[in-house]
Amino acid sequence: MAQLQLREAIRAAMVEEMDRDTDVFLMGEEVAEYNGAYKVSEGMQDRFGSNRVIDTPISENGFAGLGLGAAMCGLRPIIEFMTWNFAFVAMDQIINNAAKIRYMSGGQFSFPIVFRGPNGAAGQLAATHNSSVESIFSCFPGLKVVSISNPDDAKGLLKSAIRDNDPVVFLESEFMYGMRGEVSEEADYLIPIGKARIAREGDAVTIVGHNKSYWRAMEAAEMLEADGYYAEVIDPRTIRPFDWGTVARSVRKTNRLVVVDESNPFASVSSEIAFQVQSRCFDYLDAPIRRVTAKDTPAPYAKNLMTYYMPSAEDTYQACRDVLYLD
Amino acid sequence: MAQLQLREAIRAAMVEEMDRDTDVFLMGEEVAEYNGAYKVSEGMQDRFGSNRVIDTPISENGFAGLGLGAAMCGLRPIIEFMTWNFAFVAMDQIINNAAKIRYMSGGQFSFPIVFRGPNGAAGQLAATHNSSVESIFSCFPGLKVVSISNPDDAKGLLKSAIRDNDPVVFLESEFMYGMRGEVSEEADYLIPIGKARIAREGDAVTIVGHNKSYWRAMEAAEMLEADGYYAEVIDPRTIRPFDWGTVARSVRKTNRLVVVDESNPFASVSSEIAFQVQSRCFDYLDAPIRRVTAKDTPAPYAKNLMTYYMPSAEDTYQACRDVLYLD
Amino acid sequence: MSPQVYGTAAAIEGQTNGRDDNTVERLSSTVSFNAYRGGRYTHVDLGFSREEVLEMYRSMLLQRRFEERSAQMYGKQKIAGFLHLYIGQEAISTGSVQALEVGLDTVITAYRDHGIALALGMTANECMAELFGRVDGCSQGKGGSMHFFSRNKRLFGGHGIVGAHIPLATGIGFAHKYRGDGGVCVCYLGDGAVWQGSFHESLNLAGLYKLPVVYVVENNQYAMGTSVQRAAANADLYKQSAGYAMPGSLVDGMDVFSVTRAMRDHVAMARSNQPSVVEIRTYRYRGHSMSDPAKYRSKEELEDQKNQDVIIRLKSYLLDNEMAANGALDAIDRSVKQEVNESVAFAESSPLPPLEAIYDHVYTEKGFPFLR
Amino acid sequence: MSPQVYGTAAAIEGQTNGRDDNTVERLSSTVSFNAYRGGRYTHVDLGFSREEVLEMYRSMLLQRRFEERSAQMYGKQKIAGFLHLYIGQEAISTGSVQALEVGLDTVITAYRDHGIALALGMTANECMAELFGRVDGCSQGKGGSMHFFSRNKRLFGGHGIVGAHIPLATGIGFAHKYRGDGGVCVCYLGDGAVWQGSFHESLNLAGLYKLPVVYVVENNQYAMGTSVQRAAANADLYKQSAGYAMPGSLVDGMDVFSVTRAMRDHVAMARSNQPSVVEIRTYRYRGHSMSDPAKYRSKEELEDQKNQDVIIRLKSYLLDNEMAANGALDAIDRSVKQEVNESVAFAESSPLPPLEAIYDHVYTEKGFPFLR
Ligand SMILES: Cc1ncc(C[n+]2csc(CCOP(=O)(O)OP(=O)(O)O)c2C)c(N)n1
Ligand SMILES: Cc1ncc(C[n+]2csc(CCOP(=O)(O)OP(=O)(O)O)c2C)c(N)n1
Ligand SMILES: [Mg+2]
Ligand SMILES: [Mg+2]
Repeated sequence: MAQLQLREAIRAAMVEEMDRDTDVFLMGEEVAEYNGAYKVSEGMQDRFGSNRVIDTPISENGFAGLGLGAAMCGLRPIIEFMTWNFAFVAMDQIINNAAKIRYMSGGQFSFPIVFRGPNGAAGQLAATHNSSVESIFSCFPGLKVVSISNPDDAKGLLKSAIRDNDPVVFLESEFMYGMRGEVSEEADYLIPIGKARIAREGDAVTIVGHNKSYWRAMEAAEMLEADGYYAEVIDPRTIRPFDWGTVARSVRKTNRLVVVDESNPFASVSSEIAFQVQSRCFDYLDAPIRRVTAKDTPAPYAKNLMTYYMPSAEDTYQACRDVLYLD
Repeated sequence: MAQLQLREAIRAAMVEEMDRDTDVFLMGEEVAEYNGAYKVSEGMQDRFGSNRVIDTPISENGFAGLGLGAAMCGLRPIIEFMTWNFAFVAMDQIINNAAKIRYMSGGQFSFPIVFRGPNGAAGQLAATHNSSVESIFSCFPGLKVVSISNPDDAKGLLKSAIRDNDPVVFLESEFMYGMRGEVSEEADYLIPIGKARIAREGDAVTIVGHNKSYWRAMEAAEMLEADGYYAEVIDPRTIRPFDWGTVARSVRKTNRLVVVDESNPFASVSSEIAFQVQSRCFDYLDAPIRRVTAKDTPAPYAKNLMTYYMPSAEDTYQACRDVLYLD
Repeated sequence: MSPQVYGTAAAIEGQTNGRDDNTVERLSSTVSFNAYRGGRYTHVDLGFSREEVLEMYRSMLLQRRFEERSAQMYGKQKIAGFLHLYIGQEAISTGSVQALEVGLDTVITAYRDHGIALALGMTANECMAELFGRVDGCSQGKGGSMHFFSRNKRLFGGHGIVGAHIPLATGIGFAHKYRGDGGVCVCYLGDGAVWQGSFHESLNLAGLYKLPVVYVVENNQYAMGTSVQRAAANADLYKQSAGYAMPGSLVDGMDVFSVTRAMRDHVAMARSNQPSVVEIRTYRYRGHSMSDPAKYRSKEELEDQKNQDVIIRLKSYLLDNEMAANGALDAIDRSVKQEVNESVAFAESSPLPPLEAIYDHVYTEKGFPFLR
Repeated sequence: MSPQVYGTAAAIEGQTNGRDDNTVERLSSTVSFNAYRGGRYTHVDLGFSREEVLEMYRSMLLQRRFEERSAQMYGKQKIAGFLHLYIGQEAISTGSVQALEVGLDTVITAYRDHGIALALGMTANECMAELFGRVDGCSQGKGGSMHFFSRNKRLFGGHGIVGAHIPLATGIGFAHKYRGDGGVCVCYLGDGAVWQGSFHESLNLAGLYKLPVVYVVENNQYAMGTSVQRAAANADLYKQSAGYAMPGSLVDGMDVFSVTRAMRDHVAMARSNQPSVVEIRTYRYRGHSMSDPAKYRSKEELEDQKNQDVIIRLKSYLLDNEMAANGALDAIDRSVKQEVNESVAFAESSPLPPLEAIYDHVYTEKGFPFLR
């Protein structure tokens, strides 16, 4: 095992896959000469040259589509969005082209492409720079959506995503790029897309959280443990397809569910989890499913408001106590 | 009461508001000289002149943003998307500008604008031309989302939307434009945004459906009546804000809920309804909430597949029987 | 400003010709474009044999008759959704295919795609079956009229969102260059698509990366009911090339030979990684789609244009130059009609997709756990 | 092709100057642009009094000192998020404000917005308080550095998504014209924003509808770490105007008088509903944002540019022309520094927004039923 930062784990996945397959290339704003806005691709242009690590103008719609056209020809582009906030100008390419052309062509053209970049809040950047896009993309059949919470998953899942023959939306986190963790050094370390990870076993309540929210879930679980309750924490890792089986099995055991999700609440991943779990575990639920999300507002700039905006470990802990009827 | 087609009711709302307030104008592709791709704006250029009924090039991102800039100055644009499928190229303007600038400006600039056009499936048009966008836009605080099912609502709600000082996403239906119905001729006929309509009272099961799905709900209710069960049918009319009170009251009475929603299922409006209802009516639910949606695939072209793709009255009826444990 | 900054500007401009009021200077330069007029090129100039010209004639007729028949079938509700006919524009598809290496070069277009599909050699059968939504259709009944695809002929679609396929073309060109396979991508778009941002982002990317793409604007004068003049701040669409420092040409799309010549020149540029823009002026005889009565234009305008008809024009050329007799040309028409009739029979007899096929082709992955 | 189609093209081109190989014709035309070099305009030419020039000097210094202080405060973590400094570009804000009727005309820009805000007369207090995220900030602490707004001064933001504000500008211009209020909208954008489709869609719409908008490209040579040459197929950004048949100019952004002159000309065009593009070449001394070490450029390049500094240049002008003595200029600097210091004290003492304010300003409607 190596100790890597999240950004290094992502880079390791890209480097290994580019070493392995010359069809893989990386394209995006500042990925090459600047070594990445968040230094994720540091050194990659030196290693692979500017034909395979390619800087773009600020034309997300154009280069997202360029990647898709290249993928239709069998190349395996990794398209970096500097952040996912900037993917809204490229939405049509992802939703109408990436997700649907394979279908409309009767399966003749596929899209072995990864769109990746940091998602969700990254501090006091105000409303347009703090969007969580997982529910938006997960709506659309044809896409796969992966969201990672730690370096090991980042490496194993990104390698799988690059080898996947379908378009993958890969969600990272600016806040977590510097986070260190153990990362497998197995030669071909692939974590399957679509399998959740039970991060902590417990019987009192199930907490589901992905990306940064996973850490809020873990913190809440520790707080609960101090109260004598053991929470089961599940990191879904993949949002589409979602591993309903793992969550449902857990809820059948704990009879309670709290979802932490930093998206705005309406029609978010947490909503879908609620639908699925009430449908699959109706007779097992001892309390209504609770969720802890970002506030139902745009993200503010002021420090205190931004802290208040985000789902916290404390709120998660309190939601767990609520579904345990402790107060 | 007048008998009007849905398109005529929409037109009547626009004409009345444009008569009333010269700040209101209509802009979009083919709205003026061509009289509207679906003849919604027929005659409006003749009546108001080409300064107020304005054709655009095929630049949705550009003219959506143009409308928003005009709205910041206090004009009240009605921006027509020929269909909402073409709004994905304008997504950034709606999500990052319409929904967030008021917030980021500390309330200094508002967006009294309506984006309107037909939403959802419209037959054998294949995958890119059959998107349902309600959940995508309802995610975003700052927007309001209205979806109409009949001419009277169309008129009353569109007039309210035009007078609203916040940005409204107004969802119509290509399939329903020709549908006739009674429309109030009251001088100032305004239906408040955010209030659901109980279309049919009943005690056996609650069915929620908006836009075309409302009609599937009504058909299913009739089929159920033949079995001796009375369904309560609720047309939410507004998706954001959603009238949770009306739905929750109904479910507390019927103890059962079926949602019909022609969106793809994942993280859709039906998911959010499930979350809210299990949260608000946990102790009242006698069966898991069921939903009837479009298939979890892109929309196909072939006739039989497209029929199969869409949520049907039969499936809705069957879902009701299921939650009533009849089979 | 640092002197070197102005240095750059001056160097690019070439000249600074005086001031207009003692203080403001004028920077002037000459921009030029190629023009390929109609009636300038003979088949001999282009190196076509008599047989090749007859083959082009047959191809144009096939496109025409196929669509006339499709329109009938639409009337009989055998075909649904949108049906956009290419009738009047056949010289573009037919002429440009003469410039391509079919099987190597790639083609992508918008929803008005039947003409180019047939010109590339896709069969009337697979095309008609697609319109009928049957399993033997070129997209297995999943795409319909707007979404013809052929991996074989390297037709990358048939696309319904105006402008959305232009970045794809840019990426297909990127792949040709990345792989060094020597191919080029030809991207057709309508005059209406020029005003989508995607076109401009693509031109810049292609110009910057020197991609082998020819962007062909099929200017049929209208985007639905909106004439070019009512949509464009600058109605000379080929001039967009200048903003991206790439070659641009204006071509008479009513003469298949002019189209051939222009496309050969531009495909050659693309083969040496010089992207370019070609505006081909043409005309569609039918409405935008089946539901459009086309009231936005006068009868006279339409009749004028029909007098220029690309097929009649080639027919006259063949007759005038004694390359074929009337009888032989009629025989071609009969054979084409038969081919089209057979395609209708083929489509009728091809099965509808089974219902479970709704889940096919969403993902390459087998057994994807769809929500059901 | 029908003769009238070519007729149009020829008429627009003006001339057809021969063929290049007997068959292909060349369509040529001359395009020209205005150039506003530095060092060409005196304050007398522009009709400025000594006091007015001193006021411009003061404004530029205020912008400079405000941002130097902001950078310090960022280091002390009093300010968070992104902080993009305008240092080096102050001649653009200051010169263009001379061309505007503040209060009538409207201004919109990207996230590098402190300079224009102060130049428009927004107070250092409200600006610093916004950076601190306090209720007395110009956006009540909701927007931060990238999102300065002032209804009063008609600053329509401060926008963080590259290119996204350009369509808004187009609509603000539309509103000026619709209302006939005689105002014009000035839209600033970076060289990097030129390659967003939104810019091109906007230029076409503005050209088509003849809107009173001036699109000002602040070309500071880099978009983050990407130089214009590495982003542009055609690095002469002002030439984009030609594609939309509108006037375009190139301006020396290191001379506040050149900027003034150019902007007066272009604002005048806009007042008669002629939109246009102005490229102003400038330079930012600092990194893109606080976290950028700016390794993509050489020390020499930066030093070269600093030698052109807009403030030093105006200072020399004032001294050389004996319009002010050193002492008087120093006094201005002291007064500006004091103003900035006071703004920091003001910001420190302004309260944080109360938590419930998170729900304010989402909707105009009171009592919107948020999900909680
Ligand atoms: C983004 C988008 N906006 C609007 C439409 C609706 N639409 C379909 S075709 C068309 C006109 C396109 O005209 P043009 O590009 O000239 O092509 P032509 O139909 O003349 O071949 C429009 C507006 C669409 N399909 N996509
Ligand atoms: C759509 C979008 N893509 C990417 C970014 C990230 N980003 C912020 S500023 C910037 C560079 C912009 O450069 P330029 O337009 O030249 O303005 P300057 O910073 O030089 O003032 C980039 C890429 C963004 N904010 N929005
Ligand atoms: Mg056209
Ligand atoms: Mg720049």
